[in-house]
Amino acid sequence: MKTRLKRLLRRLVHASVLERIAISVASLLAAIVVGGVLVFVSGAYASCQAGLNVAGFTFCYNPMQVFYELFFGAIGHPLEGDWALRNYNLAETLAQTTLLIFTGLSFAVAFRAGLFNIGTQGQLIMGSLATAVTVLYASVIVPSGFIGTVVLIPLGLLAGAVAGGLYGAIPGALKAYADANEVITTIMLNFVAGGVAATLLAWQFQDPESTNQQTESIPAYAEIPNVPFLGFSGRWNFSLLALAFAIVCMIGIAWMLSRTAFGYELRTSGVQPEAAAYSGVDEKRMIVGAMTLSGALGGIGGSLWVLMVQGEWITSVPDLGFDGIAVSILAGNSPLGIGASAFLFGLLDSGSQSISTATDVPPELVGILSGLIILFVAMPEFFRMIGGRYVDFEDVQPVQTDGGEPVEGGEDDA
Amino acid sequence: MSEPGPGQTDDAGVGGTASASDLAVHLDGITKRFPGVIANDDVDLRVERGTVHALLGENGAGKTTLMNVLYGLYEPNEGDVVVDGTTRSFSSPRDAIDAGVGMIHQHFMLVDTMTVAENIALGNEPRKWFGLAVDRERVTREIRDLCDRYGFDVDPDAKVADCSVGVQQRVEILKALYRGADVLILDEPTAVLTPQEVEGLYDVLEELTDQGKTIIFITHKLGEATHAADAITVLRDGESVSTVDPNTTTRSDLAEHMVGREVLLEAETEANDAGETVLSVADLTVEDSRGVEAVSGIDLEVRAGEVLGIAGVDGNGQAELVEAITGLRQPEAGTISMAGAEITEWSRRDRIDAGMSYIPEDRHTRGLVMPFDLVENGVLGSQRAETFAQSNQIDWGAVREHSEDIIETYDVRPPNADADAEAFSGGNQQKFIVGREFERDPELVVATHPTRGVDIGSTEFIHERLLELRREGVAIVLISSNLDEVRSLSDRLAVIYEGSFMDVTDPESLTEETLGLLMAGEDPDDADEASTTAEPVSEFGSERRGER
Amino acid sequence: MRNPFSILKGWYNRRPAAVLAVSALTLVVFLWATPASWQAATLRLAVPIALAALGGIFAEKSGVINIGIEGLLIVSAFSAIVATFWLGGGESTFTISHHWWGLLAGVLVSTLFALLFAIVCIEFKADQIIAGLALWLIALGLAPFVSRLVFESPNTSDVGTFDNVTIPLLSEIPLFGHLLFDTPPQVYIMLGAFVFGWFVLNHTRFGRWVVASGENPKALDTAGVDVQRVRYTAVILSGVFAGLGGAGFALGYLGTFTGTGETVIDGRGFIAIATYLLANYHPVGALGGSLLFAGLDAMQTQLQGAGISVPTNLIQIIPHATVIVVIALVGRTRLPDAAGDHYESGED
Amino acid sequence: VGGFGDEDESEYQVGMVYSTGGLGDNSFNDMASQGIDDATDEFDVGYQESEPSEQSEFDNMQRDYAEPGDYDLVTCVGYEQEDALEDNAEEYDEQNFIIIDTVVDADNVRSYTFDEPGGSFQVGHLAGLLTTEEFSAGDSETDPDETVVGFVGGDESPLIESFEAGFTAGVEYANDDVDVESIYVDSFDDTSGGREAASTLYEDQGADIIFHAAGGAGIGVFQVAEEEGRFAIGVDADQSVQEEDYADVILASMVKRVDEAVLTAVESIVNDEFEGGDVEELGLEDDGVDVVLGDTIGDEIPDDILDELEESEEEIIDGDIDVPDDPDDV
Ligand SMILES: Nc1ncnc2c1ncn2[C@@H]1O[C@H](COP(=O)(O)OP(=O)(O)OP(=O)(O)O)[C@@H](O)[C@H]1O
Ligand SMILES: Nc1ncnc2c1ncn2[C@@H]1O[C@H](COP(=O)(O)OP(=O)(O)OP(=O)(O)O)[C@@H](O)[C@H]1O
Ligand SMILES: [Mg+2]
Ligand SMILES: [Mg+2]
Repeated sequence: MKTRLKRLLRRLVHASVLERIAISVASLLAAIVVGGVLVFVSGAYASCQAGLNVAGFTFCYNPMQVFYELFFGAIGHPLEGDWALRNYNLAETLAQTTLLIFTGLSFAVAFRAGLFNIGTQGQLIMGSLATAVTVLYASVIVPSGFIGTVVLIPLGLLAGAVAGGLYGAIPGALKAYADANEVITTIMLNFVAGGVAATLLAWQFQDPESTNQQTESIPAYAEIPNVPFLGFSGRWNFSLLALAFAIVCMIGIAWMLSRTAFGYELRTSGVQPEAAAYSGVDEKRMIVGAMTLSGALGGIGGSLWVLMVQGEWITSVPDLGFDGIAVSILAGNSPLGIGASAFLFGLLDSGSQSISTATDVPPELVGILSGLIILFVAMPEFFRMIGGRYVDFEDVQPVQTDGGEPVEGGEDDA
Repeated sequence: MSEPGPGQTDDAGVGGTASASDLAVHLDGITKRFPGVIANDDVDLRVERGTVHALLGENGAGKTTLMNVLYGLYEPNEGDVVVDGTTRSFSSPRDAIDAGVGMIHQHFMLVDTMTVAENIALGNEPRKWFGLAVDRERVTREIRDLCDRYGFDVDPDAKVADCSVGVQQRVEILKALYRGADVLILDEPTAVLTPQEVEGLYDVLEELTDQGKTIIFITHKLGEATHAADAITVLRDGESVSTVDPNTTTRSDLAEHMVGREVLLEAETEANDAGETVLSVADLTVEDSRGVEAVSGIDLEVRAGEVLGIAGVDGNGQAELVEAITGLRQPEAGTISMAGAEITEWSRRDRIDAGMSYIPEDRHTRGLVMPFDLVENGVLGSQRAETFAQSNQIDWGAVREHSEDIIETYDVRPPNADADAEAFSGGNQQKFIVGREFERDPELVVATHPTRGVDIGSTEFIHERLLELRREGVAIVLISSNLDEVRSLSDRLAVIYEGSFMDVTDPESLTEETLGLLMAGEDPDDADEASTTAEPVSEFGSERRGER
Repeated sequence: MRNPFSILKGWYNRRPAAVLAVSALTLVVFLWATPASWQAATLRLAVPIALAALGGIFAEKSGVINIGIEGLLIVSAFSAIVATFWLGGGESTFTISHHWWGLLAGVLVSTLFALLFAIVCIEFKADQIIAGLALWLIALGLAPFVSRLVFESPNTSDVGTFDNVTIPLLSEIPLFGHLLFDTPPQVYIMLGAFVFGWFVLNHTRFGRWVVASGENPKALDTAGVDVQRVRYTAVILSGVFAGLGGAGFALGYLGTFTGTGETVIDGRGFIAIATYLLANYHPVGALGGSLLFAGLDAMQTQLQGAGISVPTNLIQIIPHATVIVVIALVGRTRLPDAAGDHYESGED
Repeated sequence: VGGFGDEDESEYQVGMVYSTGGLGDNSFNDMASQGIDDATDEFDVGYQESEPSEQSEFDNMQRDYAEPGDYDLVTCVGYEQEDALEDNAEEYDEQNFIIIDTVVDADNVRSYTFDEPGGSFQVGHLAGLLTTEEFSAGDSETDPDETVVGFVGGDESPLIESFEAGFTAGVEYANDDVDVESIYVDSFDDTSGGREAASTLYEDQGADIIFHAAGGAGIGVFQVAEEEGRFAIGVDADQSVQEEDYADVILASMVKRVDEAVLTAVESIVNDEFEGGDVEELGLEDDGVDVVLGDTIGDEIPDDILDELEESEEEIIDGDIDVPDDPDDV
């Protein structure tokens, strides 16, 4: 496992930025092609009044229309009349982008430290509940209005970060001190988070007025405010301020990884834990630390979901944590790449709603697409084989300058 | 056995005197290319039936590659493989095995979790119950038969992981014999053995040739080749330089063939006054990762300007001892002090800050972060030092300057700080590590196998630098399995065996033979009484050739 | 820390008779004291976990970590239901032979997906964990996608379940006869698969090769066995076993497939992975672990039925929490040395 | 870019947001779907549907229809949508909404609720009377010695608990000695959860009749009823017709005429008579809830029992029987 991860990381870190971008774009295109074929073929099994007749089959779905809706619907159909930049669909897309930046960063930070944190979802659940509860309780003593906004929002974010961080620290500690495989524990902790959060809710925080399993709504002044003039309509669940915060965090993480001693140690632990230990890093503390940071980022994602989108905590928390894995992997786990990747997945998410209203194609298509994207990103070799015929991808040649020991073969040697 | 010929012959030499039908193996004009490297360049090799044929060459000369071609792991770009007079084209080891070729690799090809019997039968399991199940009884029986025939003492039901290296080697040989191999290739079989185990191996080889098997024996140690082989083929830079008769060839001739120039076989040390005690270890007990006691109650002391050498066969607790000293492993008992302060509980970080440099055994996993470039590797270990990081922010400009200095001073080639560590050859990687650790301004240097896998030129340079530090008053612990190295560089030499020091003495007073006995865990005083004929070390056992 | 399984083995080696007697007695008391419906439910709920775990053992022992086994359960369960539905002419069907064809279809689809996974991992050297996650996500989208085409809902229609197969006489044995010998076919399949899997792993050449391919593929290669072929076969076998598990669960227990959320499979594939890790890749241990988790799962409703008012949400996480606790206590099981690594013959 | 099919040119457009159980549950959502299908047959109406799989998706799906202002009516099916609709009704105050199963107090929302306790009381009465009788139909039979009947709920929400409350009250009304055992599956689509719950109730608790209010999970109840040779009572739709494979175990179904609610709402839009702010309570008296006897075995229920049911129905309508809506008040 260790060598495996090491090799993978080595390969990912190794690939030049250009190659990484090329592979990500190629993966996206490949996923779209496969998805398009799937849509077209499945159109033969759907029932419709009219369709394209080919070879005795009636094909109901037009893949072009589907992808048109998916990508252009998500930004409000810019090619059609009276398009405004600040439209509802784009707001939805950007709201999703904001949240996915955090869950993507959460996965990336752990991954760069050599840890597979599949548990962002659970950390997000805990963070979001903590945010909602903290804000609700604090709003009783904090004055409303502007002061309330200024106090409650940072407080809510802090609560989310702390709760998410603590919940992320659990699998970290289990790995560091009990050698428990984090892939398994984080997956299990996702299930546990859902159950524990729902139980806590029922036990103490349930909104007595509501038939749903949810907390009371947070006061309006605790919702992330809109930027006047510049921002999108206030009744939509999106705030430019939150997006800006996400971008700042993204740049901050990128800076942390490349410029600070902690970031250097984290990256070293990720590619070669033995080398990190050699350089004076306490491996166990690094594992716990990286998982805590990762969990905190997931928790902040949860905070924003409550403070910007949902306005209260409900038991059915959307699958932002799982999508974050896809976001990060597509971005090659690079913090800056996550911005673009999160926007793409934001498009997919909001586009899936356009698909479901504008076409008869099942919106689950989007789930398949993101799975396919990950699958293709996972096999750069596939594109190298195809691309190798046209471009020379191999960027590192062993340097033989003396008769020393031969440089080991590729990273993939057995 | 062939007639002893003149010292050096042309390619037709030793092999050429025998008729073609006597050749067990004939590799004819083999060329094997890898991207950027020609590993074998038109190599000829003729091996007579029933002989031991040594394949001699430096690191990277192409020995292993050539044998991998013979074993069907690689297909040659050019040339023919002739086994038993028939030209073959092997596309996999399966074909080679079927043609009666067996290979014992440099790194054993054994599955640790399986038993000896399962390993030996792997891929050739006999079956019972209409071919459904493996016939384990038959495997066990056949292995017992083989053991009886060749005088091996191997338990077929033991787990390979529990076997000693020597036994594992016999398992590899049995594996080849079980498959009916007539030609056995052994790739550097002595690298992991004690001198005494090496003797045992020679006996096995003799037994095998007596029974008509043919042996090809890869080594880069001159003494072994002259001692055990009936013919020696020297490879250099992928080409076959010559085939010679060991009886009529001197070691220095062979060395010249191998390296292509005259070689100095010993490094020089001069007397030096040792100063204050820098490192002292008392009654240290350390467990390995499996919880087995690897170091038992070791005491040692190193003073400023002194080199303490620790010799021993790999796996006798050196790794754990070093890890305990450098702070990578917590000892079970005992104390470690540095410059008067007890550091047993200190973290690795604190020890680095206190001036402890460490050249790790494994540069690929510890010493360098392979996917990082040399700039980033230059700060490994100093990433929180004042010089490079203020308030935890790394000053990459300063780090780059530092790394480029190391590259220049230590002649790291190519001089490109932006290339990833894994793109450098082993020798250059090692020079960079040595530079980084030496330039830390250390009080104490722990150097583990500092020249392992490094070519002669770089080795000389690293030795020079080490002695320079010693002159500057740095305390040095040198761990090496290269006996020449520890003996020539150390002021005092300790021999470690199963976690304890056998003896700590002046290296000059040790003979090759006593050293070997100590490394094998035997008390040389007892042995001395039995045999009074201790050989002078400088002869490296080459005289014993006559005893065969 | 030592694996509890090996501790048990240690005891067994010293006092076989006593250990056997105690285990038998415990089992008898246990069977006698616990409700019959719970025992039956446990056995049936264990089917997908146990068979997925058996498949996972083969793949991972050969060196390919198949974390996508959850996805295999999903596609096999779903396609088994769809195939059964279609064979019934688009009507819900209760004709038994349709179910058998449905089972076959489920296994085939799962095997195809496993083959795809094998090609991606072995041919194109994809990272196994990421490719496995992708496999899961694709299945998670594909099943409800196709379901909407066929049934206009992410949930399928009901096609009914297998009938119990009762073995005369044997099913009359007190205490466990009705449990083991009056039970739907997928339970027999599960038990048979375990005997088969254990035999293949421990007694056949292929079983030895699988182990060698995961521990030291180079050793296997130099012994003249094609490592890639062993790995392909092992991964495909994992598809067959997972397919039997998913399809058997769907056709023998559920009768429908629910495609919303994490689908009706709901993480059972991941529990399977935890199970074989706990059992240290031993088939018999994995079967035991599967029964344990299935038993905990079935206990939820039992507790409610018994009027014990623990919050449902809390009861539902018992199996998952147990996995965490056990993994933390046992520590990391030793993965096969080469698990997760690519192997290509001829590289040095 | 258009699809291969033709565009919908209907005069009126309705947006349907279903509850998380989704279409194909053969009960609640399918009844609503039935209603809109009936409406398209009768009027020049077209519609779009959204099936959220998570509660958190309601908000967006309602907005998706309300935001463009192209829809004449947005139908919110299920009480889970209450909170989302409360916000959206305020933000989109020009948009007409209806919500089913709960009340949203806004001028542009018409709420439809059903007297679930009353209907459940009726099937409870039926079960309470039958369980102590020797009754067999199809391949199933009651066990007169055991005095237990079961209830399987989807989740422990006030609405589903009101089914349990009414059912329990009805059972006790029939016979004080009969106990009701309840299990909540915590899901409306987990068939296996429904199975396990039913196994526990039939096999361990000795229940011979189970009433389920668990959507798709209820199918598990029917499956076990058939295996065990016991009876079940369906919910929302006439499940002996919808789930005809199990018609031989479904004694009766407690039907909620959701389709009627949707149809009348659309009708009011077409006739330009839509009035928000109202709550329409549909009860036993106007057949908004009703006990529909099983298609196959219903006619085997003895007449004297049916007579007693009719009497209790009268008493409920007249207010002589006060049906509780909280299980704790039974
Ligand atoms: N798989 C490979 N890919 C690329 N180059 C290789 C490969 N295997 C060997 N080489 C190169 O071929 C040359 C010969 O290597 P080989 O392993 O045969 O040397 P050797 O004589 O066995 O050395 P040593 O004494 O270190 O074992 C080296 O330069 C090495 O870098
Ligand atoms: N050398 C052998 N010859 C004949 N039979 C053997 C031999 N070794 C083991 N067996 C038998 O084969 C069976 C399986 O052995 P093995 O120990 O490999 O399996 P296991 O006990 O299931 O595995 P584990 O070692 O993980 O407990 C046992 O019944 C054992 O008695
Ligand atoms: Mg080599
Ligand atoms: Mg070699």
